[in-house]
Amino acid sequence: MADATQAIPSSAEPPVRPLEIPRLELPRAYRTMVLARLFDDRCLALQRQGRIGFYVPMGGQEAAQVGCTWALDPADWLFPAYRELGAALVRGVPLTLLLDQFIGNSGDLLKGRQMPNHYGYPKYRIVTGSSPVGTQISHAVGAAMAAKKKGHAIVTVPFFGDGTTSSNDFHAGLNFAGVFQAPTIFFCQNNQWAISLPRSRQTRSETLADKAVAYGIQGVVVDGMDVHAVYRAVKAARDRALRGDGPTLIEAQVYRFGPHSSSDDPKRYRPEEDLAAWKARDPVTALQHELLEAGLLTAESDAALWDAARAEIASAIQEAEATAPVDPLSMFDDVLARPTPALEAQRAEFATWLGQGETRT
Amino acid sequence: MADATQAIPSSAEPPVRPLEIPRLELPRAYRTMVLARLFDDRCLALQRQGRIGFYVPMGGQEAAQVGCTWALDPADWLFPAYRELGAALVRGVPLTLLLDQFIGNSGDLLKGRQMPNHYGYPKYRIVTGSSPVGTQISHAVGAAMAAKKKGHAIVTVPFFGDGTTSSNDFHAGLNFAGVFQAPTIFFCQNNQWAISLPRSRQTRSETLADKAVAYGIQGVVVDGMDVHAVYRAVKAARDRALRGDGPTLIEAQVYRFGPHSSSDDPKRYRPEEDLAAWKARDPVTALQHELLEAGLLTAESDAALWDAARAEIASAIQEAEATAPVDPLSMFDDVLARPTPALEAQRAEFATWLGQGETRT
Amino acid sequence: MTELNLVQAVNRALAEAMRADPDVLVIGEDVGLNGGVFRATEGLYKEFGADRVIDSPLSETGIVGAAIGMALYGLKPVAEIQFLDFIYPAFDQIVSELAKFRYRSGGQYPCHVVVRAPYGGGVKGGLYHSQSSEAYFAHTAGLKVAIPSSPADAKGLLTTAIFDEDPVIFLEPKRIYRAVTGEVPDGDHRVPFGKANTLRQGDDVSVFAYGAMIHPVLQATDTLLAEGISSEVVDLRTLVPLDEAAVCASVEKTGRAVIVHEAPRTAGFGAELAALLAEKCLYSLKAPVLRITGFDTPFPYALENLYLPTPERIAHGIRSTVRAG
Amino acid sequence: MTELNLVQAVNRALAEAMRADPDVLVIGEDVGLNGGVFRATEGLYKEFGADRVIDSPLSETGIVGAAIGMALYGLKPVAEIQFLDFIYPAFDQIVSELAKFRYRSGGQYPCHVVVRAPYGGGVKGGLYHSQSSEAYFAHTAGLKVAIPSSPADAKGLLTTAIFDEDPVIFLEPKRIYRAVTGEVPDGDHRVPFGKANTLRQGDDVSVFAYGAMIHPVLQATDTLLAEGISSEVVDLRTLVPLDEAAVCASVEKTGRAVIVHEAPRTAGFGAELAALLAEKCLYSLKAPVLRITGFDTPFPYALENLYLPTPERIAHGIRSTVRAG
Ligand SMILES: Cc1ncc(C[n+]2csc(CCOP(=O)(O)OP(=O)(O)O)c2C)c(N)n1
Ligand SMILES: Cc1ncc(C[n+]2csc(CCOP(=O)(O)OP(=O)(O)O)c2C)c(N)n1
Ligand SMILES: [Mg+2]
Ligand SMILES: [Mg+2]
Repeated sequence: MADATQAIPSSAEPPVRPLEIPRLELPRAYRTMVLARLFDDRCLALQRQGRIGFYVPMGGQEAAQVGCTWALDPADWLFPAYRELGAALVRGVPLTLLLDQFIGNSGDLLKGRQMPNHYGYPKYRIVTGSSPVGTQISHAVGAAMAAKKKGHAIVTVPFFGDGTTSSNDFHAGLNFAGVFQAPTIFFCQNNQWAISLPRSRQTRSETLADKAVAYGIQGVVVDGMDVHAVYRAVKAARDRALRGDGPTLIEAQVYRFGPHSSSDDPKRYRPEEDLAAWKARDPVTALQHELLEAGLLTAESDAALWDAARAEIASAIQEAEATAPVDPLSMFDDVLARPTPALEAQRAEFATWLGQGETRT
Repeated sequence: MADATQAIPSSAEPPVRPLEIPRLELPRAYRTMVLARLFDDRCLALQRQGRIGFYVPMGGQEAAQVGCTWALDPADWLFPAYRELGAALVRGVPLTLLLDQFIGNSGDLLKGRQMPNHYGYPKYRIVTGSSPVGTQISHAVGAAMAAKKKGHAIVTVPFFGDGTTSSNDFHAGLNFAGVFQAPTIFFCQNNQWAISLPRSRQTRSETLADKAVAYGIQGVVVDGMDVHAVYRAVKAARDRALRGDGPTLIEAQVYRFGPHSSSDDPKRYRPEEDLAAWKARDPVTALQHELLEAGLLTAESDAALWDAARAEIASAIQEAEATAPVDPLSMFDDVLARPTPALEAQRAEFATWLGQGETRT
Repeated sequence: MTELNLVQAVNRALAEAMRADPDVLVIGEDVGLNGGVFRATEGLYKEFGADRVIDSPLSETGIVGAAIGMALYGLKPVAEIQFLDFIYPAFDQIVSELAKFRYRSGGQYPCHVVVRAPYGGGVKGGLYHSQSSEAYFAHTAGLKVAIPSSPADAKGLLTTAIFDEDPVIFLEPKRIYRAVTGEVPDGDHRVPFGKANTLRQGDDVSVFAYGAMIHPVLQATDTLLAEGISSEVVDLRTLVPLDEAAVCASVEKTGRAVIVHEAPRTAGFGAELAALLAEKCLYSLKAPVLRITGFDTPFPYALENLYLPTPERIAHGIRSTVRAG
Repeated sequence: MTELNLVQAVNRALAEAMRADPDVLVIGEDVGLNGGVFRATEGLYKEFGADRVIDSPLSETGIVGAAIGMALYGLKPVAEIQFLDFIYPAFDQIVSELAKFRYRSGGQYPCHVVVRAPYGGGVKGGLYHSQSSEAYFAHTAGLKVAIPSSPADAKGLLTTAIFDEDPVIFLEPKRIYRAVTGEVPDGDHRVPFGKANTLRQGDDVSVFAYGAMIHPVLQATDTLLAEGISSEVVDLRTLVPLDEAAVCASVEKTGRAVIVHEAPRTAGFGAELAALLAEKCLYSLKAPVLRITGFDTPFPYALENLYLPTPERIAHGIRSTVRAG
């Protein structure tokens, strides 16, 4: 796992204001947010069309994810939940590879084992997530302890939602991080909902960042619709962690624009007004306006950027949908490094049965 | 479970200072602390002599436990960990019944099923504990939610140690209590050690009471060597809970004078000086001096009180040790209300086998 | 009688139990306004309010722990775990507490909680929305384990569970939540625990299954009938208590046994059934006992239809068992 | 060769592995200065320091979760769970994460953690310091399960576990931590996984066991030899991978099988062994397979010596099996 790609191109520009996104990187960050927005919308549509089986959209959380990951080093390890498309795109994961995973075809490095959104790749320092919420939090802490022990100057970053602050691993992970001063940045995207449960009913603490007190670590609330604010908070937390000053819990306040997942209908529980109020602060639009005003973008270059993103997405879909399905017998691989005698026999028997060509459902 | 005993005799004295232990109750509270001290020492000795199999001493925590339980109503439900002898004595659990449990004889209402210290009795509103730490915390919250729903004006009180603040159920229980405003008093006896792990290595939070912030509930630190301070804190928390103002986390700062359990050797990890410093603040001695000074006790009445307690203990031991062992076939009872066919068959087969009179180990 | 699908039958059982007894309540994630992610609690929030249809924070530890506390205090909580795959944060509460309260207290503290969870594959759920972990619970002394295969049994077994005295793990085969409909008795319908349901009488082979697998089994055995193979199909309904008498009686008649479940084979509940036969019915067995099960792998996503026993794979297994001896 | 007891052998395996490989570390409650409540980690803190002998806060969730993270980052953590009974707070991490990392990532993220835990009865530990829950782990695809019965195997299997590529649940029979001593090879001693150990050759009956139960089994079979009953005693050593070949070969030879374990019978690991025989060796079986096990109850305190299979109960069972057919 030594081949991290340089997903964030290093900038020639000297870091004058070390806690700000370098000006020349802003258009690329914006482009990543646009790509996330478009690709996310498209994937939900693919699910509606039955072309992928399930999807967890992230609309509304672009600035939080891109701002956070932009502030990190490519060598830092990410432990996503399932909604972190923005982080993956910053790291440079190809759209086709993501789609291969969503489809579960033979191009999927996960070999069709997981539901969509649960991808991860050593090359991009993104650890494959599971569905049970929160478990990645203590993994991130363990990895940070290991990195520290090995003398590697990296941080680990678990992503999770407001609901997940109630999980066992939130408690265990933050407590271990405090005790062992693990270089971990706990990045909580408070999108105000855990499926149908509003933030106010999840916990009575005033903010989620307040929970840091319980572990003697730093807690920070940040406007997650503002890519700059997020970048600054993460950058500062990273510096602090690497100075040996311990972990940070960052609460990025955002809003989930879409349903919890393709299986969810937010109309059953969510007031329309709330959504409208937050949509008025759409993070993609906000950065668009800023860049237009700052002259880093023109109406024309912006339109071209959106078109190019759309084209990139279309071609990735075409490619992924043309990729062969996964090999049936691959189902038996990777349980252990070598199969047990029992599994070996099951595989052999199944192979024979498949070979018999009987009707299969 | 409607037969709670009136373990704390109601006092004729009007409650002039509602948050103080009524003056006339103090000698009884002191007597309970003395009984706890003597009985606890004696039980550890019985373990050393092989007369009971295991023991968890509570020396040093008398004021915390007696002060807390004294401030409660007999109808309030206690959820002990395993070290709460003081609470049991306030509730009036007979020494013989406790010893029956420690021995696991036919007088044990738990039928010899549990290790010593894990007793509990509906009559005394003490719920049988288990060994895994922390699990009783969320039980207490659920019971409090139930009592509230039924309109009963009671509180529930889980007891637990400093180490147990790291458990899953601490997190879940306090969070639920905050969200549902359960009338629960979380009584944490911070005795500075979780077996060999000192409080400072358990968590980096400044105090354990600080952890209340994470759940939006009240957190209170109290000197657990001072029975008055503990009483006041618990009384205030109880009033608050019953007013509907929510749960409280109380951190009673105490010190474990003995080993963690009869299996533990604190010399391996504990600095002698710490112990000596805390022993100088022995809660039993402190209350003794106070009562002598206040004229509520004389040297003679005190000596008589200690002697009477010793005699009570001696006779209870004699009685419990004379009680018949538990019936072998009782092992098969109470798994479910009625045994499964499988267990029924196992029981029958075993009964036959026992009846054969073959040598048994 | 009303024609309902399985999840509607679950909903009916809950609603009727809550109407009958004010101590019955529901607690879980998204069970309130949202009516549960599978709509099992649809309408209950409106009818019974937030005090009896409790939307909990995201903690299975807390859900089961609090439910236990409620039960100790005399309520009859029905805890919903959103997917069985998410029950593990509550495993300590279930195994250490729920299963052992009655025993460890010498019968002083019975602890009656129903833990409901949708389970099993066939919904494109991958590793974490498909598991069948009934064996863990069946191996845990102090728990009952019930699994319906039809809407009528869903209502009848769940009603029995809610008014039982013991903790019950109630597993709902989500693959057939909507796919299977049937007539469901109105009113207080209870199906007793520990009584298997013989769905087909047969002479050549006994097929034991439960939950969603009943349906491919029936497809397979109906097909085989045309080939002249007569299968006895026994739906176990509850794994604990197990209707050992029915299992043995059937094999004593047919002399052959095939066991079908979705869970991985090794140490799955099928092993217990096969062991029972090897212990109690050995001399009746004319052919090796066959387990047709999920493979010894985590549950896969893209290939779930190959992982799950199909009517064809089941028919193949039954056929070879009948031919074997 | 050095004469050691079982817990010393565990200690030796840890110390030598830590000397051999700087990536090996130990994490758990009281493993540091205190040397572990059973002294399995005695001396390690002094030799290797707080960075490699990590005293953790009281959270099994955190211990296993952090160990997984360390393993992902390339370390070889050995997590100690103080008693197997306290593993359930880590069950989610073990079942959902540890067991499934390799599979769910398509092999990209192997996850090699050893989880050690003292287990089993016979130490007056009652419900929560006595459990044998190996079946839960054996049923969980993606885990290996190893259980030594002697000091030599303790060192040899643990060393293999530490340098394996897969997650291993390593269960140490605490009842014989000190009660059993034996010669232990010095240096890098490894016992391969998946190879059972035939401790006694015999003709009349095969007895399968593991861990502490090996000792009452040997007492029983040695007694029976005087009665003219010749038992083959097979120590499974690892439940996953299981040496199916050895199990079947033995029963093909003797025609009879007795299985002994401490865990409750229903859906215990003995069921898997009996099922294997009912599937693969049916025609060799002359007598019903017998399971001699703990009963289907939680583990009792005062009566543990009646709960646990004794040499007498085992001998009685073997005798009746041999007489049966
Ligand atoms: C242990 C566990 N319980 C329940 C679920 C079902 N579930 C999936 S996502 C979710 C809500 C998560 O909310 P939050 O942490 O706020 O993240 P978000 O989805 O809003 O990003 C729930 C309850 C789960 N995945 N894991
Ligand atoms: C889940 C769990 N893990 C480990 C243990 C072993 N153990 C018993 S008591 C104890 C320390 C508890 O410390 P604390 O909460 O401070 O309570 P104290 O014993 O000091 O009163 C430990 C680790 C346990 N009982 N339960
Ligand atoms: Mg959320
Ligand atoms: Mg303590």
